[in-house]
Amino acid sequence: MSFMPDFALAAPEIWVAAMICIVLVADLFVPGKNSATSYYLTLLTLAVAAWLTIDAQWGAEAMTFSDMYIADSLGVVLKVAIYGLAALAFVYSRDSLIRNKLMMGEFFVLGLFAVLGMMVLSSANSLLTIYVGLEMFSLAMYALVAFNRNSGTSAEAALKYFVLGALSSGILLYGMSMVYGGTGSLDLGEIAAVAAADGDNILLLFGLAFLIVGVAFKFGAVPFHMWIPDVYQGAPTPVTLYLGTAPKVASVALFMRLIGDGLGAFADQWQTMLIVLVILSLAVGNIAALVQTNFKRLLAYSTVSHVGFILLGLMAGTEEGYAAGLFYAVTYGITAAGAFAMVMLLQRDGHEIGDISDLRGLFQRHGWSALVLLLLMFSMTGIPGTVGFYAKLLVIQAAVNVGHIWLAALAIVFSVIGGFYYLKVLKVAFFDKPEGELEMVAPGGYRAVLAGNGLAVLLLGLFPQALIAVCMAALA
Amino acid sequence: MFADWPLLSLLVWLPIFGGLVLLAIGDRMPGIVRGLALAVSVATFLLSLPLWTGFDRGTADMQFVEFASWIPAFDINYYLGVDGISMPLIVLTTFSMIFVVLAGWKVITYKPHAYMAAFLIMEGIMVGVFAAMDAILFYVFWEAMLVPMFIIIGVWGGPNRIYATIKFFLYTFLGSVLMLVALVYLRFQTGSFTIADYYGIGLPFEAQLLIFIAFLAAFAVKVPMWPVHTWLPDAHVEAPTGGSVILAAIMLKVGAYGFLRFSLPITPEASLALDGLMIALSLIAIVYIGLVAMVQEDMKKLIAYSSIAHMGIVTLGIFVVFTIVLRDGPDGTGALLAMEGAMVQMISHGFVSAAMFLCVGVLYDRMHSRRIADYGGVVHRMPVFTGFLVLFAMANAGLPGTAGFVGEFMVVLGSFKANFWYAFLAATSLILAAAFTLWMVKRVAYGPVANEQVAALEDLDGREFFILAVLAIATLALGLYPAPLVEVIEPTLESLLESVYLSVS
Amino acid sequence: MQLIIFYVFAAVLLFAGAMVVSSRNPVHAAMFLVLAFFNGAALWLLAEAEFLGVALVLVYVGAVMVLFLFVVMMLDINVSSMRQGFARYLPIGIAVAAVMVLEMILVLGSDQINVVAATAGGETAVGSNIRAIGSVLYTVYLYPFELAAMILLLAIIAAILLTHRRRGGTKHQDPTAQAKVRAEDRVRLVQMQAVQRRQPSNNEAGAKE
Amino acid sequence: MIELSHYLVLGALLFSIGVAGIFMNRKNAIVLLMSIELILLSVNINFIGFSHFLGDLAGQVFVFFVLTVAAAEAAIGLAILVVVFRNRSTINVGDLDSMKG
Amino acid sequence: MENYYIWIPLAPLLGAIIAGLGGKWIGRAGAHTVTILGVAVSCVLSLMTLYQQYWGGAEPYNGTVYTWAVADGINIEVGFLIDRLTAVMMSVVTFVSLMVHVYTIGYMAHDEENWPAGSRAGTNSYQRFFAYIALFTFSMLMLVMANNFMQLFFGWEAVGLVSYLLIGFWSARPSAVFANLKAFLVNRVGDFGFLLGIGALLAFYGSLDYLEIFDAARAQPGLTMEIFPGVAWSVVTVACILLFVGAMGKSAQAPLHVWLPDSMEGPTPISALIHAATMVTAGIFMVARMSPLYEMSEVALSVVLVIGAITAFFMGLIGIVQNDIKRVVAYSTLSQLGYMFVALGASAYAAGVFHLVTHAFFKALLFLAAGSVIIAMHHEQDMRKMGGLKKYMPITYWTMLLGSLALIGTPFFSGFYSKDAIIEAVGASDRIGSTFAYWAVLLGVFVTALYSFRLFFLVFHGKERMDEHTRSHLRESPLVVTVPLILLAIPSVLLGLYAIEPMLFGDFFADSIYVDEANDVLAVIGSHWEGVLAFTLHALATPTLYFAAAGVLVAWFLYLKQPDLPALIRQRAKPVYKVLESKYWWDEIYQYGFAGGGRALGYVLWKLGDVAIIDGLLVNGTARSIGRAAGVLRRVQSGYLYHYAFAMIIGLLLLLTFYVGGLKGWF
Repeated sequence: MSFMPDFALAAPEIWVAAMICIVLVADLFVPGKNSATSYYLTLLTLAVAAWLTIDAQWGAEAMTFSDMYIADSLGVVLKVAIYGLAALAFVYSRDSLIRNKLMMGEFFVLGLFAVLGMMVLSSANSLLTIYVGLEMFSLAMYALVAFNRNSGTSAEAALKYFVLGALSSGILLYGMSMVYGGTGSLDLGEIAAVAAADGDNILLLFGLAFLIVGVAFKFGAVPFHMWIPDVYQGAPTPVTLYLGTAPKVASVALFMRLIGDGLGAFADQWQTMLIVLVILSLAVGNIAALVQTNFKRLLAYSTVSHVGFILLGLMAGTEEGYAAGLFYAVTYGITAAGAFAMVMLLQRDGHEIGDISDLRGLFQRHGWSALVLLLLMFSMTGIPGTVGFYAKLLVIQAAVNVGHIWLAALAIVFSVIGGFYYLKVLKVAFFDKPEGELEMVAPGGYRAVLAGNGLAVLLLGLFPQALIAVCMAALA
Repeated sequence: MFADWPLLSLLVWLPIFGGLVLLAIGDRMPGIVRGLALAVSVATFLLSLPLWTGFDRGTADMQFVEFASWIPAFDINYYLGVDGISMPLIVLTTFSMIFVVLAGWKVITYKPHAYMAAFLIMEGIMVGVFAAMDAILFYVFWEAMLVPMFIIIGVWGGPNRIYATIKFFLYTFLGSVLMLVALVYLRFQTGSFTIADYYGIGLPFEAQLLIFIAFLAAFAVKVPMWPVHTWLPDAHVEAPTGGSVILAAIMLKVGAYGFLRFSLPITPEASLALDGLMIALSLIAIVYIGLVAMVQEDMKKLIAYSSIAHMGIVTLGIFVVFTIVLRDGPDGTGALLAMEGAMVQMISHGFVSAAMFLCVGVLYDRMHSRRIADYGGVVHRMPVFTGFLVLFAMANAGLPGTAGFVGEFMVVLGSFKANFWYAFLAATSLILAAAFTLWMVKRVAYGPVANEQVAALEDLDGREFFILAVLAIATLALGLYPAPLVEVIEPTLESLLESVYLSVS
Repeated sequence: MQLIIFYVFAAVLLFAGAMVVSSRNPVHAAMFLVLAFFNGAALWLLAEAEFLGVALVLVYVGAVMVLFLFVVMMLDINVSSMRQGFARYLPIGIAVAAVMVLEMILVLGSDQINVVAATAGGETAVGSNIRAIGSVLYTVYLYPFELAAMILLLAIIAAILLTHRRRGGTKHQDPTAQAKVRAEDRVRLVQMQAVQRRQPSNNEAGAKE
Repeated sequence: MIELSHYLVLGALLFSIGVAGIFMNRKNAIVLLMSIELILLSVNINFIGFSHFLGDLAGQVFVFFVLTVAAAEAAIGLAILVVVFRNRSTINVGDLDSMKG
Repeated sequence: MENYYIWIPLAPLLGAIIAGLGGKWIGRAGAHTVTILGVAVSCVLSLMTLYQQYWGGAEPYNGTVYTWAVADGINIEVGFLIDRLTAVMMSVVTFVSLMVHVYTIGYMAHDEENWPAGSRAGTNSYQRFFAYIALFTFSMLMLVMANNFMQLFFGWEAVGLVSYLLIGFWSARPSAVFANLKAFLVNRVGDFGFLLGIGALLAFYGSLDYLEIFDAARAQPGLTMEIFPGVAWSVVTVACILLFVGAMGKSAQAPLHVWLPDSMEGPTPISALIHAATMVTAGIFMVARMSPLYEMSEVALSVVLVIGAITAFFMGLIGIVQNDIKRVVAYSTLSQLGYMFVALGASAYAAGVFHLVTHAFFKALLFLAAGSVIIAMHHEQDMRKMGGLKKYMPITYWTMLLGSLALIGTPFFSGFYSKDAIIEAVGASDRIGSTFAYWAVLLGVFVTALYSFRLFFLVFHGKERMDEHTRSHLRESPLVVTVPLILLAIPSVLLGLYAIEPMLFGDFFADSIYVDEANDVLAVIGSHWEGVLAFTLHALATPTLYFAAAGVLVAWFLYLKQPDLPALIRQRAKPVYKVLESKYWWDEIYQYGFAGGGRALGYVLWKLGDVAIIDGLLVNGTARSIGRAAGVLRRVQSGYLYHYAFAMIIGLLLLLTFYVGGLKGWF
């Protein structure tokens, strides 16, 4: 019995782990303004990781590290999406960090830690790796939320996030212990085998409820969403941007590995649980968003409602549903990144955009960015022509195909309510008269990225085939 | 020479592309922007003419078909084509757009490039709605329509525009999302997103009923049918003239078009089961809304209400057919007549209501008021304008010889076949439409000059004269010789009726 | 006999746990937590998890709890102002907790659970517990082990990042900066003209350096 | 004879105490961290219990990792607490409500 | 040969288009020249058609001009049905129209005085007026020449449109623009019925073509329909009554008569042309045209008869108390139209049409003469301010006298023959309601004579009651006014004498009017026919003539002999007078009942239905409740960590309960 693992298969993780150390050291010893070295090294890390991932793992179906690590297409899609969204987050963050004198190499180090955690999660094939990956990602995020040490709200948000996160980890762990007890194994493949063979396994079923809570918390599904608004609002905007995008994909990864792969045989049970979460998320997310005045908080609640949609797709429990959820998470990440980036793009009277009303007069002052905002908001609403529409379409289709027509209809009605607050944002940006100073503080490169982001939302909305095909191939 | 051109694609993408170019130009050169917008709209209109001339009037099949794979993962295709129902509506769209551009020529000074771009993009989208043969493609265009309109009303609208535009958006959005669920369900049942594949699949009755209701939610709001009509008066009142024209001339038609394209052929049994409800709603629209229109104090609101009432005639014409075909079979006269009447009414309403809104726009540009009470004796200052106004008012009241008469006549005659009372209530439109339209004309145009502002009015300039004159010619031409139009739509509706009959009998 | 020992330790453990969450003074709470850990370790020994029992005491009581106490002491907390409004929500809180306990015990206390035990093999008998763990930790569990190392690194970085503050008033040397210094930075050659003329340009601006 | 369910019920009780400690605590935030430690302890008891009765080592290894991670978690948690205290001069949970709605 | 038919309507249309659109460029003379030319061409061709149809022995023509549309297998065409009935109507229409055109040159010569200063609408009003009346001629011709219902309805509404435009011609006058709206709307009520009638015919006979419908109706005489469930009604009856509703609107029969007196707000040539001679007779024409259908329905004919009789008598009564010269003539028109319908109702279609023709001439004459007076009086229309005009306006005086004599039915005048024939026919009819109708028309004769000569005496005889300024300018109207008067006076006097025999008792209408054997009252009268003279002498033995003579005498006594008496009577018979003066309160009923009621209802539906219930309760209400829910959620998100944790635990508990409950079978 040889324990020599196939390291080449896990090259992306090894590369990122190594690069974390290098960035850490480089930040200390390589001179340069505003941690430029760390910044570019980080982007390089992600780019190379993407290449490594695709090269080594696309189409593969292999396991290593005593079957604790699985390399497959799903993992590739998840990871590449995570790299992309993380890279987007870093690119958007840089300028804001510099402006707010927060630019430190640790930001990128912690960011890469989170990426590594999410990667581990994406390739996990054991309860243990899931737990370790999840914790690595969570701990990094806790630290990032508290990144602005001089901000009380930031610290408060971090504390809330931390305590609730730790609670949810505890609950998840409790569930894992039950699953372990029920199957006698930590290996997801074996768990799946036991689950398939023993449909009445009480411990397994009992643990399931706890696992769902843990997963739901990471997603931010109601009623495990309470941290989301406060954390989104309190965290520094670059962190919010990061937190609001890639982790959604990671959550899908968590779900896919733990629930989808591991406990797919209990789909009947967890479907019902998820339906409850879906309905609550859609209702609470959309309705609570209506009365928000803070833009980031509004996006937070909107996230909750989108989580409802992602879970709706996953709830279907079919390949199609998983693909829909994955597609939704990825495209939502792209859209949300742009939306948060708007916050960092603009300043009113010398302050970062806080309230929605700070956007007034945007169309008149900065027409193109208003158009980008329009695309982003309509994408979130799910208006055709933007990618958000296909995300919803796929999810709805998955739900309908497993017979949950009413749930699909309900979801879509709630999305109309959701439309109202997106429109409110657009109303302020387009129709209200400008007052005071609304200036665009971000440099040209930033604007170009943001414009590209908006364009991506549009182009993916017109030609979604490639991305859909990739998502479907990942699940095939 | 046009035979092998991808005409429909051109009609969709030329204006959209033009709009994007306008956006790129920005607001530095308003003159060029306007000229370009006009050029694009005229070019689009000219390109739509081969649709009419090259249309094979002998068949109900789709023509000018274009097909390309779009999202093969879900069999969603870029699939365009026209038949007798959609072709006239497309031509109407491209035709109307010229006037929209002209109507906004002078009065729009705030970001004219964006204004024109929004309308051009809108045009492409609307053509897409009518030409789409793939359900998702249709839905994409259908919803995308909201976006430019939202901006148009919200940015260039009147003082209460925000309430109006958000109401408009949410109302119609709520209506149409349910349609999406229905479409997805249909895909689930048939494995295809091609609309034609949904025809005659014999769904169980309960499923049909739900699908019908989902479609109804979408189409009834757009039409709009009572009681989901209240967005329209608000939207119309606040929209700039061009917006009102497009709303009235085209956007209301997509609802009725949807009934013909989706509800009837896909869910014939449910349509049959609920036709009583639909007829009742249509008749309520005619009578109730007619009465409400009478007491409006705002010209645009009045015309908006009148649009609702007129669309009631359209929906009546569509849904009255079941009673007839069930009793007399598909060859029984009256059913096709009513349906054709509905179709003709759509086109004629496109001319007439557009013209009415343009007339109000002419006055509004001068006086900045839409209140009827602010006017009086306009004829003494603007006799030429008043001439047009009276003509269009008469057309709105359904005077024979004008476009407004044809469809109404056919629908009333057809519905008599179904039931005396349908025709009776529908025919009250004759009285009510005359009452509210002419009463408005009386208060606005006639009597002594009401005040100083009216006394300072100037008659039409060349641009306005041109717009109204062309519409007047169109109105009269359709009224005096509707045969070409009827010829185009008849085969399609005939085959539709045939299939509906086969499903319900 | 074992059962009695189990019950004793379990009882103390639960009592300690309850005291942790309910005691007014955080120092007391920490102490009760230590007690709880000791009892937990004892129970683990009962279950033949010797290594972990020892590790729990060493790692937790030795390191983590000290850290807790350190922070408790460091943060000067006004104990008396706490605990307001506690009683108001107590009943509902207890009710919820009770329901949860009830449900969990309904499942876990049932007989069916023991079925799992019946299927168990006897692998732990081979060698000592420490040896067994040691033999798999670097082989089978290499991957999570390395990741755990990364997590610890992460914790270090994060903790330092968050708590370490550069004080404004402190004086310190920067050896790197000292080593990199060049002559041009330190010595400025000033050209003086023979005849002075008022010329408020570059030179004056430069002189402020 | 100690049975599996003994461990499990003990774990359940301890878990509940820990959870209750979090949602009923309106005072010192540091106790929240301690409650979390209790929860983790309860999970560990479960694992050990299962490991013992299954005769499988994996559960113990899992506990090993939980302990490791919990230590890291405690470190970060305390660090955050310190930051909170520096900014707000309090770690009273009831005072930390600057964001709501 | 038929090729020229198209030019009959087209010539006036071209004139109208040129004068209407090019009025600014061709000027006044150009406008009236071109329109008169058009109508003249039309008139000549119409007379030619009449000649060919009657004397030339031409076959009736039924042909298509163009196909309007083919929908659902129904051919909807624009086409002409030209037979003797049509030819007569065409001739009358074009002739009167021609006279009115000529007369208008004089009447509208100083039209600019009727417009407020600076009104641009007044600048080309002269040309526009000519365009309108030419357009009217076109519309009326389209109406009478139609061979199908679509075209009939087109003409039907088109004349309504022109009437609307012309009544409100002086658009600065609030009364005028009120009257034209009223006229249009009341007509629309009629058209509403008319359209439904067409619908009934199409629905059951599958065609819009006259002859096809007649054939189909004859083929299935017993066809029934259910309007109310369980009650089978004859289709023909329903259709005929509905069509008659249209006729009531257009021909101003009670209770849809209210618009006609008000229409006198229009310039007088319009009153003569549209509201006396032609448009208002469209209803009569239509019923005559549809005689094959009406003959199949006793009920419908009875309705026609009774309505006509009511109008004939009661509208005449109102005429007695009117002081506006044109309104008196207008009420007289109403009454005479009632006579015509009585004739139709009695199946004496020919008599109705005959009266139509004679009435067209003498009523146009009366209106134009009245207009002549009005010109002389500087647009003063109140008869109480006239008197003794005889010596100033001899031609007007004499022509008016001839017209009045024709109207009251003086022997040897045309009105005598047509009216007497009607009275005789009703007397001979045994249709339900005929007795009532007989007495109504008989008494109507007295009433007619009374108001006609009241007008005559008040205007031309007695004291001169106008002010000095007006008196000083009184003079006879110019030739363009008086020549048409004279030309119209000729047929007013002579036509009856020559036409009664062929029209009523000969085969003049041949196949164009169908009368069932059993209903043919004219044939009954005709069986005693021994020539015009004998007919005239026979009249001496009937009460009719004496009623008319009595009317004239009473008028003479009251208004010339004892001019103070009317005031006394007015005081004594105050209630009766009040009823008449208020015109039976029909206007009020419509204005406050229907129009006001409709508006009130509309207002309620708007404010309560749309604004309060749909928008307020449903739309905004939903939004509000969602907003309220959002408020609740907002409070739940309290900011407190323990609440958040509590929510999570509740969530966990929920899922747990769900699971444990499932396990233990709680649900």
